[in-house]
Order: sequence, then structure tokens, then C-alpha cells
Amino acid sequence: MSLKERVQRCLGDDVIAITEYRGDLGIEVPKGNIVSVLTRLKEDETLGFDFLTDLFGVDNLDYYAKKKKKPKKKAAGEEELVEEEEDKGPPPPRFEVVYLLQALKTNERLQVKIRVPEDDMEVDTITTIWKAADWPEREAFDMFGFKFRGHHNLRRLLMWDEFEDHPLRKDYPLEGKGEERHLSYD
Amino acid sequence: MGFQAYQGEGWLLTKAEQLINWGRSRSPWPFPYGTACCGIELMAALASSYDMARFGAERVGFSPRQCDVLIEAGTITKKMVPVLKTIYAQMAEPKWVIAVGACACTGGVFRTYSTQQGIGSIIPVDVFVPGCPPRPEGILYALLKLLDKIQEDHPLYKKRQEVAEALEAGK
Amino acid sequence: MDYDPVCQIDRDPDDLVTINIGPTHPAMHGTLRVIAKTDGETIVSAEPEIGYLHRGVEKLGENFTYHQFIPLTDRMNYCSAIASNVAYEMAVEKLMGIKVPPKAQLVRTIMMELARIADHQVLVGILGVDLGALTPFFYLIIQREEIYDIFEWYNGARLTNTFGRIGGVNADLPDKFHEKWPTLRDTIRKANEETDALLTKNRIWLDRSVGVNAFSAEDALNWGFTGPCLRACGVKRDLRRDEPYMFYDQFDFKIPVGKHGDVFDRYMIRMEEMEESVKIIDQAYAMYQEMPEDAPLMAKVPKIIKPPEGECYHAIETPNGELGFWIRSDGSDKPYRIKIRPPCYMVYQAFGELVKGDMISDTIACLSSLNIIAGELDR
Amino acid sequence: MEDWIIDLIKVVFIWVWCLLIAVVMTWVERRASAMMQDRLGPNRAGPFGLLQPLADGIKLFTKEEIIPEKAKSILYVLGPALFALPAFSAYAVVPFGDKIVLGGKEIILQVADVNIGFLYVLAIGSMGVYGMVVGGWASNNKYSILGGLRATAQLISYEVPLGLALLAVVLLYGTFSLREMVFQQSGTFLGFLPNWGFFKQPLGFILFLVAAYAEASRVPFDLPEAESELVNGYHTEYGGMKLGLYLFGEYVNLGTLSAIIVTIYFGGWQLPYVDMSAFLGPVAYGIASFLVFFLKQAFFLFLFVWVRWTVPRFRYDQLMGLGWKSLIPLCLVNFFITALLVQLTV
Repeated sequence: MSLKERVQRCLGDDVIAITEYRGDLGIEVPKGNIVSVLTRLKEDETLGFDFLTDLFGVDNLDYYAKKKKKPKKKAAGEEELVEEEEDKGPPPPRFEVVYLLQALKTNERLQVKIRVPEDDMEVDTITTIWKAADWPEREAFDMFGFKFRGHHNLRRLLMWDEFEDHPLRKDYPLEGKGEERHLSYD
Repeated sequence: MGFQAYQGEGWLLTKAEQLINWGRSRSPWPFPYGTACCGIELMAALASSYDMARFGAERVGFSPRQCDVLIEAGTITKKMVPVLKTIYAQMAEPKWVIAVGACACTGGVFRTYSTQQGIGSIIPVDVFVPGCPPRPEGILYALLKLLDKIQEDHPLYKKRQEVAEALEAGK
Repeated sequence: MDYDPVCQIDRDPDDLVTINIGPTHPAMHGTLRVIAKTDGETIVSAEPEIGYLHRGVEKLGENFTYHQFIPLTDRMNYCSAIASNVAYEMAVEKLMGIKVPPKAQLVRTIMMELARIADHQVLVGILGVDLGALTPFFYLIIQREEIYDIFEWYNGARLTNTFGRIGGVNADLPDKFHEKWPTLRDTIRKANEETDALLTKNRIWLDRSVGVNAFSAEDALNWGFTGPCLRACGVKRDLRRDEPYMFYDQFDFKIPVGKHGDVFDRYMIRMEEMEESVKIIDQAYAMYQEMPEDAPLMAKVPKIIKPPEGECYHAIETPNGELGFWIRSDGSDKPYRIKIRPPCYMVYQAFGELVKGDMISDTIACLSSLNIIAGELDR
Repeated sequence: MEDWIIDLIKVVFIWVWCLLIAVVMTWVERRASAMMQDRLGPNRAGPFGLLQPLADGIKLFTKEEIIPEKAKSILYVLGPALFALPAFSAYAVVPFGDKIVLGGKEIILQVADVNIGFLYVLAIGSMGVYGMVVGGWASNNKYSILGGLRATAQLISYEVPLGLALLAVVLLYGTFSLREMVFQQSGTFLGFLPNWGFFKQPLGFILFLVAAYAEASRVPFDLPEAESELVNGYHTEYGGMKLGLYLFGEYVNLGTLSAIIVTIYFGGWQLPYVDMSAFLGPVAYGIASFLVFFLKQAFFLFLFVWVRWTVPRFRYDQLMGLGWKSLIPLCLVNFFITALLVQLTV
């Protein structure tokens, strides 16, 4: 059975969309179910995605803006669900969180995505499943502003604590807004 | 007679200055502030093939109180700026700074929100070494340039001059 | 009074001393910082703080074209820049669906394995320095200069090589390489033997490294370890074997695996991997010599790289472990989002866990043996 | 000549000589380490970089004197002095040569031949730790305090094996006077070996050597300053000539320890199998004995450097374990065996 079928069988209705590009399988799941989905993926015998490779955020602000302009220039085999949403309903959620999983036994990889709207940045933490998610979640908070519910130490990781913005968002300028760090020693 | 010293450099003063400069220029103990790629080249410059120790730049110390030349090799991010300032302030006079690499000179390719665009705007720099990263020879050349600069310094006379100027101003 | 499970005593939390190690501490490699709470010499808790070398590489990547990004990958893991270059190039090639000609792959293999040796040599040298043995560092550096000579002949740079292009490599192996390699192989082995004699057979060295910071395989996988640090814990996992790329499935090489995941295992795995890398280069070079002189070095690649929309992840085994690039393309000439998965990022976040209950000296040994490269860690 | 003038000359001579050894040692350390590491080492100041220590000295003298704001200023200044002085003082009882006859007057090449010289050395030797502790504490820096604490524990722990190893020697020679000990080492032992303490006390010598390395806090026992761990340990906050005093004091310490090793275990100024006084004139003999002593001392000084650049550093608990669990029991064993043998032979 191919990986795609196995994942569909394991997750059932939780799979909102499936993409496949150059052999990389990606699934989109509802935001609220991420912990249960990852737990199932980890514990399912036919899948066994027991290794978290990485976790990060993506800001789709420019992506959607660009798509609206020229919707026809699209490669075949891309996410079709997204396109339909665009045409009809309200704009899709701005942010994405991507989880890269790996099955050590079968050497298979899987991308799991959730979409996070700008006005509700809370995501459940997965540090309960993998400790490896500790810093990646902090970095995602630092760079995009996701609030990981239940994370034990959600502080800025790369920027200093007093920094206010989220630099990897698309509306943040590359050269910054002139922030400077001042330390006072006592 | 006492006032004469203020007039210009006397023989004694010049000789003493020469001696001090001789000592200082042959014993520039480095503070290797290697933060990024240039730090590896700085390491190579300190190691056997290039051997910076030939010029007396030995006894690599990580205590700023004990070092003379701050060799800042690598990118300084905005998060690091206060640290660098503190380190520089902790060093004892006379102190010199060599900025190694494009990042330390101008920020280099990293023209971003988090990178300090050159350390020249934070602390006074004596020698800039371009390159990304510069070769160890470049670092050695910068050190030699710095030693030349030390040789031309006036450690005593300058102070006398300052005293004289302060006296003048006081009158 | 709280019961402290680490030291197994009751202790008033106010009695602890907070020590700030870094970022200019000699053992912190310039940009790392650890805030440690200690009871005497024993570490009760240690929290690493990073970001002192965060240069915004990922943000820059969104503003650079695909080719322009290659030099930035040099500056990530500057100890073995070539491995980072190839990792990125292979990710873009996967995104574009480009097949790289075999000769270019062999050139890449040879250069990458040389970079692996250079990286491990720096690590072993620095580990020695941090444990107080300075001389092996100098022996290894002298020898490493010869590897740098080869890099320099290839494209003029010693450290940040900007090796290869998307779709292949820009040049063949330098002519001098063919004369140099047989002698270089011997000097690498000689330097390793000298280091071995100075360190591995030294009782103090063994005392300082055996059993220090032992880490179980289960924990290591949970924390996302890859590369030598994971193999030291006893997990036989190497992307060169498990997800073979290039010609690694045709080469005959061993994957050294440790048992306890302590400092000594990490050190020994590096020492043995150098030997295996020499073997791989020998085999790759033999295959390379069978190739015709005028075999192509570049695949057909458009002048301006505009991958079709989509996203993919590709990882290879760099000296530190799995270095992966996740790239999303929106069809333009610049990547929409690049996410780098640096190996030591995952390793370093477990640092607090690793050193808990050890002594201050062990912290230093542990940090060196993990081979944390700040450029890659903070990006 | 008045006696006190002679004494003064001897004191000044020994003081200058100590300084000279310390100065030359900084050069030797740098050049020898360079030699071991396939480098050249400092070679710009004077021929072969011989004037390098002078350049360092000038630089350190003309450096700005910083007393950190939060430091305890009196103790901060006192620290280096407390460290350097005992090192010099210990030299007072070391016989650095036999005797020299000048103008019919016999001059002993030793500042003071006290009959408890041995105890004096031990007492003064343990004073050095005050310099480290006071310096470390007064700096008001956590690394310095840790360095100072390590120094206290280490030096006090290793005083014990040092003293025990020496005690066996006292049993052997039956005297506390260092000069007397040297005289007892003339002649041969078992018919073919030089009658040196080393051959009578091989285990004692090794124990003493290890303890001496710890007392001098050199690699592998350089935990008080442990560069990669505690930045620079107890002298992290020191710069300028205060640092210079610490560095000088360390080398003077090495000189003293080497001198004691030579005196107690290697026959002092005596050559094996040869009696120099038989064929040398009184003045020449004095100078020759001094040179022989110096050569032996130089070997041990070089040994200190050699070990420094070869081995890694101990961890704190291993250091303590070595001291209390290995050295002290061995010292006791050595002590009892010696006592037994002395009892049997007498």
C-alpha cells in the first residue's frame, strides 16, 4: 500500500488536502486536531512516523496576493483545494505551520500542515509528543508570532527579549525597522 | 625648567617613548573575538602554518582586562552589540581593535534586520581587514599595520600635551 | 527546602549560584551562551541561549535568487562549507527535477568528504583545547591546511568555497589534486595517528571523556538528534546509507556506532569517520578516473532558475548530521520561503538535559563534543 | 667583609636570579611550546625573541591599572603580592651551591642554613594559596571565586601528600636541614648508583613530583585558572603589572619546586661519581657547584613545560580523588616501608 493510502486510512476525515510534489507527500489537517493527528501518525503500526525532523511557520501573505493577480499561471498537480477556496469563500488563513516527520524504520517522510488565521494565532504545542519541538516552536513564535498553547517556556529564541516585531512575516522589511538592543548592567 | 617639558618632546621623553612603543609593539596580546567564519581563519592565523605568535601576539586571553588587541572576527548582530561594547569598555588602555572580515567592517552580505552594519559605529576600530573571510595572511598584515601604528604612537608626550592644554584652559 | 533529584539532597533554591557562561567565554566558540545554576561545581540546571549570530539568512533567502543563495550557505556551517553548498543545491535540483551528471556527482562526493574530514579535524582539535590539551589542535590544523590547499586550487577560496552550481559543478577537479591526493591521504592518517597517541591512549583524556554526558538512544531520538551525536548513542542512522543519494549506495564504508553516547563515543566516531571518509574518497576517485575526460559536469539548467510552484524537503548527511532545506517556490525567480534544518540546532536544545548533574568542566567537554557551529545554529 | 654585607649580597643575588629564571622561563615556555607544535614562536623582540619577556614587562608596566568598581580594592591589590612573595621567600633556605672561598673567607652558597629549613619550605610553600584565594575573592567575579575555591581545595589537599613524601626523606636522612641532606647524598648507593634520594625513594620521588605539579597548579592540575572553563580563574579580573606578578609568581614557584626536587632527590650541587672539590680551585668549585645545581634545576623546569603542552586537564572531582584516594595512601605506604627499612639497617 502506498504511503498516501496508508496515511488516508490512518487519519480518515482529518485529512483536508493531500499534495504530492517530487515525491514529497504533504497533508493538511485541521488546526485543532494537530496533537491527535501527530500522535496517531506516530503510533500507527503501518506508518510509524516517530521522528520529528523540523517544525516551522510560513507566512502566505504575498503568496495569496500574487495568486489573485495571475491565478492561471500554476503548475499542474498543485493544491487544487486551495484554488477553489480562493475563488469562492473568504481569503484563506494567512499562516501555516509545517511539521516534517520521518519514519526511521521505513525511511519515509511526510509533511503535515495546519493553517493558522491571523486573528487566532494559538496552536497546541507538540512538545508533549516530541521534545525536539521545543526550540522550533520558540523560533516560530519569535519569527511569526504563533502562540503555542502549553509550551513550557515560550520566549523569544533568536531575537532579544525586548524585540517587538516578528521578522519573518512578509510585511516586515528585510532591513528591519531600526531596532537596537540596549542592555543595562546593574 | 619644569615648564620646558611642555614645550616639546625632550630627549628623555622621546627615548622613553621609543622604549615603551618597542615593548608594546612586540607584545600585542590578542583577544580573539571570533564569532563566525572569520574566527576559523583567525584560528588558522594563530596556528602553526601562519603563527601569529611570531609577533608576540601570544598568550591568547579571554579576559578583556589582560589583552591589548581586540581582534573582532565575524558578524556582530544587534543582539551582540551590548556585549561587544562591554568587552571593549573592560579592556585596559592602551587598547586597539582590528575588525576582521566584511561583516565586521560593513555588515557584508548580511544587510538584514538583525545584523549590525559594521562595528565602526559602535567602537573605535584601528585596522579594517576586508574579505569574506580574509586569508590568514590578511589578518597578519593587519596586525603588522597595527604594530606600525603603535610604533608611531606618543604614549607619554600626548599625556603631557593634554596636561598642558588642560593647564592652559584652566588659566 | 526543595528536594533536588540531581544531587539527591534537600536544598534551599536560594543557595544556587547562577553563572553566565558566554557569549565570549573561551569554550563557547564566540557566540553561544549558557546560563547555568550551580551548586558548587555541579550544574543543577543549564539553559542555553542562542541568537547571537542570527543574521537573518532565511529572510535574505526570500530576497535572493536561487543562485545568489549559494554563498549564504557557505556562511552557515563554515567548518565544512562545501557540504552545506551541496545540500542546498541538491534541494533546488529536487525542486526543479534536475538530474546531475555522474561525473559532477563524483566531484561533489570527493569534495564533500574532504570537507567532512576538515570539519572533524577542527572538532577534535577544539575538543582537545577545551579539555586542556593544546598540542593536538596544532597538529590537526597543520594537516587541515593541506585540505584547504585543494579547496583553494578548486576555486580560490579556503573557507567559504561557494562550491558547485545548481545542476552540477562549475569545474573539474584541479589538476594538482591528482598528485596531491596520495600524499594527502597519508598525512591525514599520520595526523590522526598522532592525535590518537596524544589523546585516545591518555589516561586523563579517558577519565575526562568516558561516561561523561551519557545519553540514551531513546532520548536522543526524542530530542531530534542526527549525525555523529545520534550514532554515538547507538542508533545506526546515516542518511548516506538510509536515503542514499549520489553514489553512496555503491561505496563500501562502515558507519561507526557508539554505545553510550558519551563524549568519548562522540570523539571516537569522528576519528573513525575520518578514516571512512578517506576510504570513500579513494573509491569515488577510482570511479572518477574511469569517467571519460569530456563527460559533462553540468546538467541542462535554464539561465534564470524559476522552479514550478511547489515545495519540497531534501536533506543530506553533513558532518554534523542531517542538514535539510525546505523550499517553497511560488514560480518566481526567488524562493518564497526557505527553511533550513540545521543539525546542531536540534542537538543543542537538549544541552540543558545533557549536562544536568555534571560538573562545570563536563559542560565544556560536552559542548565541544557536540560540535555546535553558531552560523548554522542561528542562521 | 662584614657578614651582613655578604648576606645582603646573597639575598640580592638570589632574588635577581629568581626573577631571571622566571623571565627566561616565560621565553622558554613560549619557544618550547612552539617547538612542540611545529611553530616558530615569538622571534621579533631581540635575537630568537630573547627579549620577549622584556617587551611583555614593559607593556604590562605601562598598561592602565584597573581596579574594578565592585572589587575590594585593598585585597585586590594585595592578592598578587601575597602570591609572589612566598615563592621568593622559599628560596632562602635552598642550598644552591656548596661554598666559595673568597679572600680567605668561606661563604656558604645558601642564604640561611637553618636547621629546620625543610619545615620552612613546607610552611612558606603553603602560603601561596592565600594569593590565589584573596585575589579570587577580592575580584568579585564568579569565575574568580570559583578559581580561588578550587585553588584552596587543591593546594590544601596536595599539601598532605607533599609533606608525607618529604617526611619519608626526613626519616631517611635524619635531619631537617636541607644542606645536611645534600651532604648525605654524596658517594654511591649499592655500589654503582649515585647516592641520591631518587634511588632510595623512587616512589616517594614520583609522589612528590605529582604533588609538586599540583602545588604549582600547572597542567594537568591547572584547575584554578583552567582557561577553557573559568576564563582565567582567579586572575580573570587582573590586568597590567598585577597580572604580571601572578604570572611571574607562577614561574618563581616552578623554580623553587624544581630546586627542592633537586636538593632532596637529586643530590643538590653534587655530580655523580665525581668529587669536584678534589680538582677544582675554591672559587671555581663554588661556581661549578652552582652551575651543576642550576643545570639539574633547568631540567626539571623544562619537564614542567613539557608536561604542560602534552596532557589534558583533570576534572575537579578526579583531582580530589587522585589526591586523597591514591597519593595519600601511597605516601603512607612509602612512609612505613621507609621507616621499616631505616629501622632494619640502623
